[in-house]
Order: sequence, then structure tokens, then C-alpha cells
Amino acid sequence: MRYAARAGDRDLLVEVTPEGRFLVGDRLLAADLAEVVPGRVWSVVVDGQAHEVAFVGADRVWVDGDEIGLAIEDERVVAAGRAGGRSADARQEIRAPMPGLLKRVHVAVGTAVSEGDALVTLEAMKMENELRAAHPGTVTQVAVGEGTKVEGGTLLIVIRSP
Amino acid sequence: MRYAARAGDRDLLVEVTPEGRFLVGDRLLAADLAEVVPGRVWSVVVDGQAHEVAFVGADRVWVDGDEIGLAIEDERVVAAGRAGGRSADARQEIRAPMPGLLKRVHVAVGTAVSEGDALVTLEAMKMENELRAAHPGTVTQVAVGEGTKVEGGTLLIVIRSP
Amino acid sequence: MANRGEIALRVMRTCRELGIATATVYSEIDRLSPHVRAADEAYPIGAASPRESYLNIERVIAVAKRAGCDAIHPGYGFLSENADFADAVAAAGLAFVGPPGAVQRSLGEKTSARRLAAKAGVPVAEGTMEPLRDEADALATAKRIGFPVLLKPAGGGGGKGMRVVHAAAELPAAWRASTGEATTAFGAPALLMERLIQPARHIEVQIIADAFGHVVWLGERDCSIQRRHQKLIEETPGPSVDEALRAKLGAAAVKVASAAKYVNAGTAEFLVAPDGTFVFLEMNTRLQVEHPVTELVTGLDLVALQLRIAAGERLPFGQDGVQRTGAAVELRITAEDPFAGFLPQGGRVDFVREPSGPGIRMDSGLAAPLTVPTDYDPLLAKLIAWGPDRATAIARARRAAREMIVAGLPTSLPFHSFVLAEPDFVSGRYDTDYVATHWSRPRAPEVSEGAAVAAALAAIARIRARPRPIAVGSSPWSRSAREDMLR
Amino acid sequence: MANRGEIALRVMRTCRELGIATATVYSEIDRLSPHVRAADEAYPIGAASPRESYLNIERVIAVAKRAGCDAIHPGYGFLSENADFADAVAAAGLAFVGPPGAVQRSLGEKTSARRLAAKAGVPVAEGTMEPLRDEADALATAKRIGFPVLLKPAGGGGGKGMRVVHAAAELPAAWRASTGEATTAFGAPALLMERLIQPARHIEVQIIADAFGHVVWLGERDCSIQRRHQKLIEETPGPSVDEALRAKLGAAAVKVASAAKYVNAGTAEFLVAPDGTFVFLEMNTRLQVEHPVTELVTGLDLVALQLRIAAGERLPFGQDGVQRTGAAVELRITAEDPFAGFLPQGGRVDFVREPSGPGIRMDSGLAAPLTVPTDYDPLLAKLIAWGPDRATAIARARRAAREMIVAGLPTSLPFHSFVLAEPDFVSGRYDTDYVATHWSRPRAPEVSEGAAVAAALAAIARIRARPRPIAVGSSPWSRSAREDMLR
Repeated sequence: MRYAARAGDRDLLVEVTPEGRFLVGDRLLAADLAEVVPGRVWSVVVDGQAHEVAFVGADRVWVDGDEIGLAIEDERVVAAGRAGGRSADARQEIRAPMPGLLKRVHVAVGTAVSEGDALVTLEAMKMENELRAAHPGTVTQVAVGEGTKVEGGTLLIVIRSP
Repeated sequence: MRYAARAGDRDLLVEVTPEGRFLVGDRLLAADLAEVVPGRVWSVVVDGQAHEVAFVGADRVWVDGDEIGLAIEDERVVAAGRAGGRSADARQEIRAPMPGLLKRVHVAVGTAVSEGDALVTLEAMKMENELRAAHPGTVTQVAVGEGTKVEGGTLLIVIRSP
Repeated sequence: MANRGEIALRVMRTCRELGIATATVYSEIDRLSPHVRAADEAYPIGAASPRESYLNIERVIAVAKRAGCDAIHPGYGFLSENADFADAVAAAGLAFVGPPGAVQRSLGEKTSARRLAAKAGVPVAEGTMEPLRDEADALATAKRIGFPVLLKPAGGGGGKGMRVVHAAAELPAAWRASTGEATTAFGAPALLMERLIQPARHIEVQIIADAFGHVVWLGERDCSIQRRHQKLIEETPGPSVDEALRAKLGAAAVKVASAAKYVNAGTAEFLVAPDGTFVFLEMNTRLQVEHPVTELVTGLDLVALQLRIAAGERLPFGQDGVQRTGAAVELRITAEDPFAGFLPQGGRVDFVREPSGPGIRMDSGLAAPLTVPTDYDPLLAKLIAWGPDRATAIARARRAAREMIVAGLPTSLPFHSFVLAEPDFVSGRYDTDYVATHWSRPRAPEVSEGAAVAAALAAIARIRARPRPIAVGSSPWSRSAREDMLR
Repeated sequence: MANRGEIALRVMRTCRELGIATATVYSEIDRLSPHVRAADEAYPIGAASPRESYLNIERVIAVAKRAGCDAIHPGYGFLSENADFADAVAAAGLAFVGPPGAVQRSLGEKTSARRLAAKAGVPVAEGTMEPLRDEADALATAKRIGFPVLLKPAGGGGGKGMRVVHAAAELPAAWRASTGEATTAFGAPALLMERLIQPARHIEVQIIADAFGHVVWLGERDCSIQRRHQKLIEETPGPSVDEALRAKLGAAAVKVASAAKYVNAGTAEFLVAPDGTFVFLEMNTRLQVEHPVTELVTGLDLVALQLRIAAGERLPFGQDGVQRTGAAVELRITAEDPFAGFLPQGGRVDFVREPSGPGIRMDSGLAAPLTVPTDYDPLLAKLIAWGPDRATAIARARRAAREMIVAGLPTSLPFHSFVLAEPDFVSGRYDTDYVATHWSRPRAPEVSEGAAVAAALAAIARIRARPRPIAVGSSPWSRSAREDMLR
């Protein structure tokens, strides 16, 4: 079985051989993997190099003290040719990260935004938090109006990138 | 459902009413029980008194910083009239608490022993550990001979109390 | 205990050590929170919303009476700087662990505090000595003292509702936002204006005073590493503070405290300009989040001192009795995403590993499992490191921060790991602009290829291996999981 | 790192803080142990049995060479006091973090250490200055110096294989047992005999020396709370030690170290009689388990000093540079059943909650899940508390010990809770008989009726409620479980 992995800013192609060895790129690794805390913490020793890996979020992993993004796709997806995370960039969905009050909407459909531009102001935890654009693009949807109380996860803004 | 509980040196009769309240002895308690760590740690608040309970062993429980013995029997057993823990005293089984080498056996069948008497010497963890009688009685069985390597849990000595 | 989270636990730990029984309040959503279990008695006081629970004066006092309490410790935040609460506690015949209502009133309203400090001969930033009347008044004042200016709620501190205004055009929006947040946070819309002093360091002085007029200062803390005018990292001694400046700041803090007839623990906040000149900002009339760094270098237990003073005792030492040894740094580990503008995140913590070892103290409200509500402050835990010198304290803090694992929601840990290895911070060259200048475009950490490969392999193993208990001393992956793959 | 458990983690923490990369060895059964994950590199060296792994000199050195190590830290136990190992490390061109083989030889063999101390003018207990030839020699010696006497392995310390002999009749059994344990523990059956000094306190002095002849002592530790001649609780300063005695003990320790041309960290153990007279017992040529109490009162990092000295550096301070502040106490939390004669227990830890907060340091090898093998020392973790005075240190240690939860196997915690509230210990009146006189018939703690009822109700709830995940901010028991019961 082959997998495409994106760990931090590294893209890796990993094949698990029938013998249960790992082929990373063209290097065959004799990796000793041990599940320390079921489903949560792993110890990985590769040729004496000891690493500790903890799964801290759906797409985030803690390794040796650092937190990095992690995405794995198996060969069916790989075959389909979609690379990890790319598609997410084309269409940005800004969702409420927590319940709160939508204080202000700073953009409208059609507004061109650059990376870092403020899109909406959400009041939560007694603070006003500005949600910003992660990539440049054009606002294609404003799903909620000012003054609305929103739940965590509510879609607020959609942006399309060129 | 009624339960007989022995917590530390206290015997308690507990009845759970159909409404899910607790009748302890003749006192009806409005207890708020919350499972904090599934199957492991509970928070128990009775009339404002807050207690923390952790299950640390098959018959041991941690409560508010202290470890005590705990045995629960439901009404079928209660009805059978056997009180918690009593029967254990009549027949003492001395078992190896860990793998080790049985260095010496200090008693034979028929030996009368008092509380605290050394029964066997087990070498484990690079130390010689003497297993002692918890109650007075007479040795009725010596299951293993000197010089034997034993697994944890192996029956070594049986003592009957008057 | 009229609070929750790490501070409730920290205060109750000292109570336990002193043999003082504790009773705490808790909101509906906090039934499973650690402070409920740590207390001897715990009483529900209402819904999650602070107004319904931790800010509800009547209910808190009713519980204290029912439980037969002798004193109430407010912690920080919530009712800790509410003069009416302090008065109500006293009126109920209970001791308030903090300064009396009169003192809180004279220092809590920021323009009154500015007037008091100025009168005591302590410099304050140019600005209004009375609350602004309206937006027009604000504009006029801003033009008089010159942009950039700072809009601040007059009703309370902690950085909430503060706005920097660089030009007249920004004033309307800033006025709206600050007024709104001031109302939310302090129940009063009143604002004041100060000239913005930038670059500057935020340096505060811990003081403690008894009811007999003795005031002692316990050293300073540099709290310049902030986001949204709220602190993320604090340390003592301040790397930019020499003995002369330290003595001046200490004397100024004592002046303000004495002028206010201050009692119990408090903190005088100052802004220090690069040339060493400083202005008084405000007095925090409560225990500070960052009090542990002062405890680590002085060897004092500030909560124990608070309780003794609240019980009417005298300060057990004078200014000469205060010794400071080594250096300490505190990391505020918050439920915020440092890669998304420190956006607070509620959620469920399902795994935690906290560090320990030489020089490390954790004051933590974390546990697993734990639901972190969005209704309260996002502070989860404080990692505090002591060392004989600043370099050792920082090395220990970094080592410990990198040992810590929190699964389930993003935390500020990646930010802390970055700062503790960042040359400007390590060399002590930083000010209140640090986060803006060093973390404006946060970058994920660069990990070695070995680490990246390890993460990928573990993730693949996790996908392939069905969860199973760990066999004694063996690896389910190397055993069973390998068998899986042979199928 | 040629060790495992808490000491491997403690040493590697300092290495990380100093920027030193670490490689460790591990036995088959330790693949999942914390030290394997904490190290930068980890290499398997054999089966669980120490002889096959942690005591296997060739394999340890082979790993060190393969990993390209510059130095080997032996921790305590295992190869830490093995002179041949120290020589082999040096011969392999690596630095040994500890005294050289020659020093270990002159001090490791106990009769040789006694001769050396006596020659240096330091008092030793009446007894044999050469190993006993045989049982007959032992009997003759015992009769000469008079019962009760102490039989000790000449090959090593740590209390292993020691036997008190009150009368000639007990000698044969004691001889057999001690010879046996001496062989098992030190690979040498040789025994020596000393007159038993009882009552007495076990007080030791920490020293540190560089390769340039500088020797400094860092204060004493009272380690009289023992079972099987092995320590359970240590504290500094010793409650019975006044400045005069402290100075005498320090001077004696330095005399022995200088006479032995000692290098690196070491500990001189003494027995102190009620009248304040003392005898030298032995020199531990390694880092002690209880070194953290000395670190907490001196502010020093002994492991960092060990590494600097092993790298050929000079001691960065002299005797005058050593300041001691406050008091510290250490609890050894072991996998032993204090209600069954401290019988060691292997098993699986499936839940752990470790304490923290003001004044608390944990040096721990615990984690959950964790399999505790019976092949090694039963020490799981060390809880160390500091306070400005002894009473505060004890109060903090007790508070923290009672916060700690270990599920899956019995630990020494109930013993620690008892001692920390027991009047004789609290008032500092105790000696090496303490466990025998105060814990001979250990009684389970008396808990309040409320606590007993809470435990019973939780147990019943647990039986009745099927395990289910916790709903956010609600109690499955008060909700779902109640519903269950309505059926």
C-alpha cells in the first residue's frame, strides 16, 4: 500500500511493503514503531534515532516537542492525483471557531482581499477577535449578517483564490 | 437494589431507590456523582461535601488522598448472608506476589503460626522478601519446595484459622 | 474560593498546607472541573455565563455564609477587582482576601488612580485625569496630546478594551469597540486617553501591605510579551532593569500604595521607555496571574501572606527581609491558536502530559479529559521555571515547554517554543511590540526530516493498526500490526 | 545514558538544557519506557535481566561508540559504582561521568574505604578492616566486638545484603543470606562486620570535587527513614544537625574525598549517635537518588556540575560560594506494598496523576500506561518539596503526596502520608529504627464517614453505569445512569 504524506512542509511518498517494512521515497527503512498510549502517543526508532509522536488534532501532530500539520492520503487518493491540502487553498471557508456574537462584517461579496485582511469581528470570551484571510482572493459569499449569534463551526465567509 | 459495602473499616448498607437516590443506612442522600475519568475517577458531592474517588486496584480505592480497601456485594450476596471479606480470614492463601526464586520455606504442614510469622523467603528484585502470616492459624499446605522458581500468583502456603 | 481553574487550585493548595478547609463555587459547565474535586466543599451557583455564576455577588456570598466560611479569596478576574463585592463581603461579616472596597474604588477607576499617583509624586502618562465625556471630547484630547494615543476603559484593567489610535480617522471605530468591550468587561462604558508610549517595556512591581501601614515591594516583573495588551510571558528580574531603576520603581510603587492606604497584595504597573524614564499605568488590586515568578525568586508564598494579612496579622518581615535569588520566567499556556492571531479556542482536552523536573513549577488547571468552555479566560496552565541565572531559567522553561503535550485543542505552546529560542528575547532585547514585530506572520516550526518521517510513519501505522491494548513490554505495531500487514 | 527510569530522564533533562544530544540504551522489556522516548537516540542492548542489558559493560560501550558519544553517565545502581566499567569507558576513549576506576576501587571495597578513612583521621565503627575469611572468623569477630553486630557485603553499598545479628545463634542464617545477596548484587560474596550503632541517624554529606584537587561539601542529608537498610525519605538540613556538627561532618567528608583523590560528585555516609559522635560508613561514588534535596536548597544542578567536571572543567565556586536556603524533603515513591513489609510489586500502571504547584518538584519515571517490571529497582518517582523552613517543606510534601494517584499497583504513598503527619517525624525526632518502631503493624488510614460513603457510592455507580464518554459539562451519572436505574 502506498501513501502520500505531508508532514510540516515536507511531502513524503511512503510505501508499506508486504513484509511490513517502510519504503520512504527510495529509502528502505527498518523502523521500530511502538504504540505507547493507545491511539495517541507513538515511539518511533529508525536506525537508532528516537522520535516521540503524539496525535494532538485531526491534522496536527506533535513530534519531539514541535507541532506540525500532518495529512495522509492512501494510494487511491494519490492515484486520483489530488495532492494533500492543495484544494483547500482554492476555496477558503471562514467558519466561527467558537460560539460568539458576529460584531462586524468588514467585507462584501466581490471584495478582493489580500492575505491577512480582516474579514469579520467575532466577540467571544469577552474579547473581539478579528478573523483574517489566510490567502488572497475574492469574497464569493457572506453567510451571516452583523449582530448574529453564531455557533462554533458556522460558515461565515467564502473566498475564492485565483 | 441493595448493596453491602465495606469501605476501610466501615460496613455500609446502601439501597439505590427506583428514583436513583441513595439510602445509606436510614439516611436518604441526594448525592451528585460525576464520572470524571471514565471508569477511573469520580467526583462525589453530597450536600456540599466534595469528595474525589479513584479506583486504583481491584479492591482498593483512593478517596481524598487516602487509599482504603473497598468491597461491594449486591443483595443476592447480602441475602446469602455472607458479610464482606469475612470468609477470606478463615483460609489464608499465601501466593507469590511476583516472579522469583523460593529461597527458603520456614514452615511445614501442621506448623502453628501467629500473626506476622515468616512463612517463606522469596528472592526477587535482587532482594530477599519474607512473606508473613496475616492471621494466626495452622499450616495445612506447603505447595512449593525450596529452590523452586515461581511465577507471580503461584500458591505457596495455605493456612487455616480456628 | 470565588473562582475556577488554575488559580482556584493554586490558592486551595496553600490553604491545604496551612490546614485551612476550603469551599468553592462552580458553574453548571464546571461540574467536572478540577477545582470542584480539590475543594473540601463545592456548591453550584448557576449557569455557565459569568453573570449567572462567578460574577454573581449575591450567590457567591450566600454560598460562603451557608458553608460557614471565614474569608473569601477572589483569585484574579471575575469579582477580584469589584469594590462592591469587597464591601458586600465585609458587610456579610466575612474577611475579603484583598484590599477593602474603598481602596479598590480609589485605584480601580483608572483616572482616579492617575490623579492619586500624580498627587503622590509618581509620573503618569500625559492624558486625561477624568473620564472622556464623549467621542468629541476624545477627538479634542487626542489632538491636544497628539497621535498616536491609547483609548482605555476607565473601569478596569487587564488590557481588555484597549485600542491604539494612530489618526483621527481611526477614532470612531476605536471608540465604538472600546466602549463596547468596556461595557462587556467592566459594566461601565467610561474611557480615558493617554499618549501612546512606544517602544516601551511593561514592567510591574509586586507589593504587599498589612493593615498597620507597612508596605514592602518584592521586586519587578517584565511583562512586555503581550498580545491584545494581554501578557503571554513574564519574567523577573527584568533583563533591562538595573539596581538603580529597580529601586526607583520599587519606591514609586510603595508611594502609590501608601497614598491609597493599600492593604494586602497588589501590583503597580509601569511603562518604561528606552531611556529608563517611566510612567505609572495602574494598580492591580489583586493577586496577579504571574505572581509565581516573584514567589520563585523570593521564596515567599504570596497566597499565604494574603491570608495572614486578611486575618489581621502584621507583615512578618520588612523591606530588608526580602531576598531575591536567581531568575524566573512564566509561560501562560492558553487555549489559543498562535497561528490564527491567538484566537481563543474552546474544546475538549483528551490527553495531557505536563512537564516537571529541576527548576520547573506547574500551576495548572488542566486534566484529561477536560472540556474547556469558551465562557471564561482561555488560560489553561502556567509553566514557571527558576534558574540561578536568566539563561538557565530560559533553558529550563524551553526544555519543559517542549516536553508538554496537550491534545484536543490548539495552545500557545508553539509560540513559547519560538520565543524561548529567539535571539532578541534570549538576549533580553524586547518591548511591548515584540509579538507584532516577531510573530506577525507566524511560521510553523522547521522539523528535521527524521522527525517528519517519524510522524508520517506513526500516522500510517495508526491508520493501519486497529486500536488494541499494549502487551507487556512489547509493541503491538511491531507484533500484531505487522501481522495485519502480511494479510 | 547507561541507565533507565527517573534518573535517566533527570540526567537527560539537564543535557537538553545544556544543548547536549543524548543516546540511551534500553532492555527488551523497556521498549515502551519513557527514557527511550526522551532520548535523541536509543539502542536495544538485550534481555530484561540486568546481566543481559544494563549491567553488560561490553554492550553499553559498544552502543556508546556506535552512537559517537563523548561521555557516559551511569546514573545510580547498575554500573555506576563498577570500577571496571569506569576503566573500560576511559579505555574506550570516552569520558566517564563519575570518579575514575582507581578511586572507585579504593572506596568501593568497604574495608578498603574504612582503612582509608581511618588513615585520614576520620572515625569508623569498630569492626573488621579486612573482609571476613569465613563464618568462623565472623563468629570470633562478633564475640570480640560484642553483639549486636552488623554483617555487610564488602563489595558494595546501598544497604543490599546487610543483616543485623543479635546473637551467635542468628549468625549462620545471617551469614548465608548476606553472602547470597552479596553475590547476587555485587558478584562478590565477601562480607565485613561492624559493631551495630543503635539508635543512630543515617546522615550523609554531598561533596563535589574537580580534577584539580578542589573539594567542596554542599550540606548534609538525613536519610534515617529506611526499610531493609534502604531509604524511603530524605531531608536537608538534618533536623538534629547543628552548625557545629554540620561543619565537623563536612570536614570529615572532605578529608575522605581528598585522601581518595576524589573527582566528581560523591556522598560520604555517616552514622550519628544521639550524643553527636559519628562514624564514617562508606563513600557512594555516584550521584545519589536523593541529590534533588541538595539541589533545592543550594540552587545548584549537580548533574550539570558532574558533566562540566567530567569535561575537565574546574569547580566554578569554592566552599564560600555555597549558600543553602530553606529546607527540602524527598519522598521515594516505590512500587512496594507498605502494608506487606514493603514487598516490591511489578505490574501495570494504568492511571497516574502527579502533583505540582508551589515548592513541588517531581523527578518521575511514571507514565500511563506503563508496565513496571520486577527485574529492576522498584523506585517509580521522587516527590521533592522545598520550603523556607522545614515545617513548610513537610506541609507541601504532604499536600502533594495526597494529591498523587497511582492506579494499577500498590505504592509507598500511604506510608509517606502517615509519616508526614506523624508527631515524631514532624518534630524531627527519629532514627534508623523509625520504620520498625512506627510502622511494624501498619494500619490503614482512618477516613471520614463522608469519604467512606463517597467511595461506596462511586463504586456502586461504577458497577451500575456502563462505561460511556463524558458529555460536555454534564455528569453521565446524574443524567444517563439515573435513567438506567429508572428502567
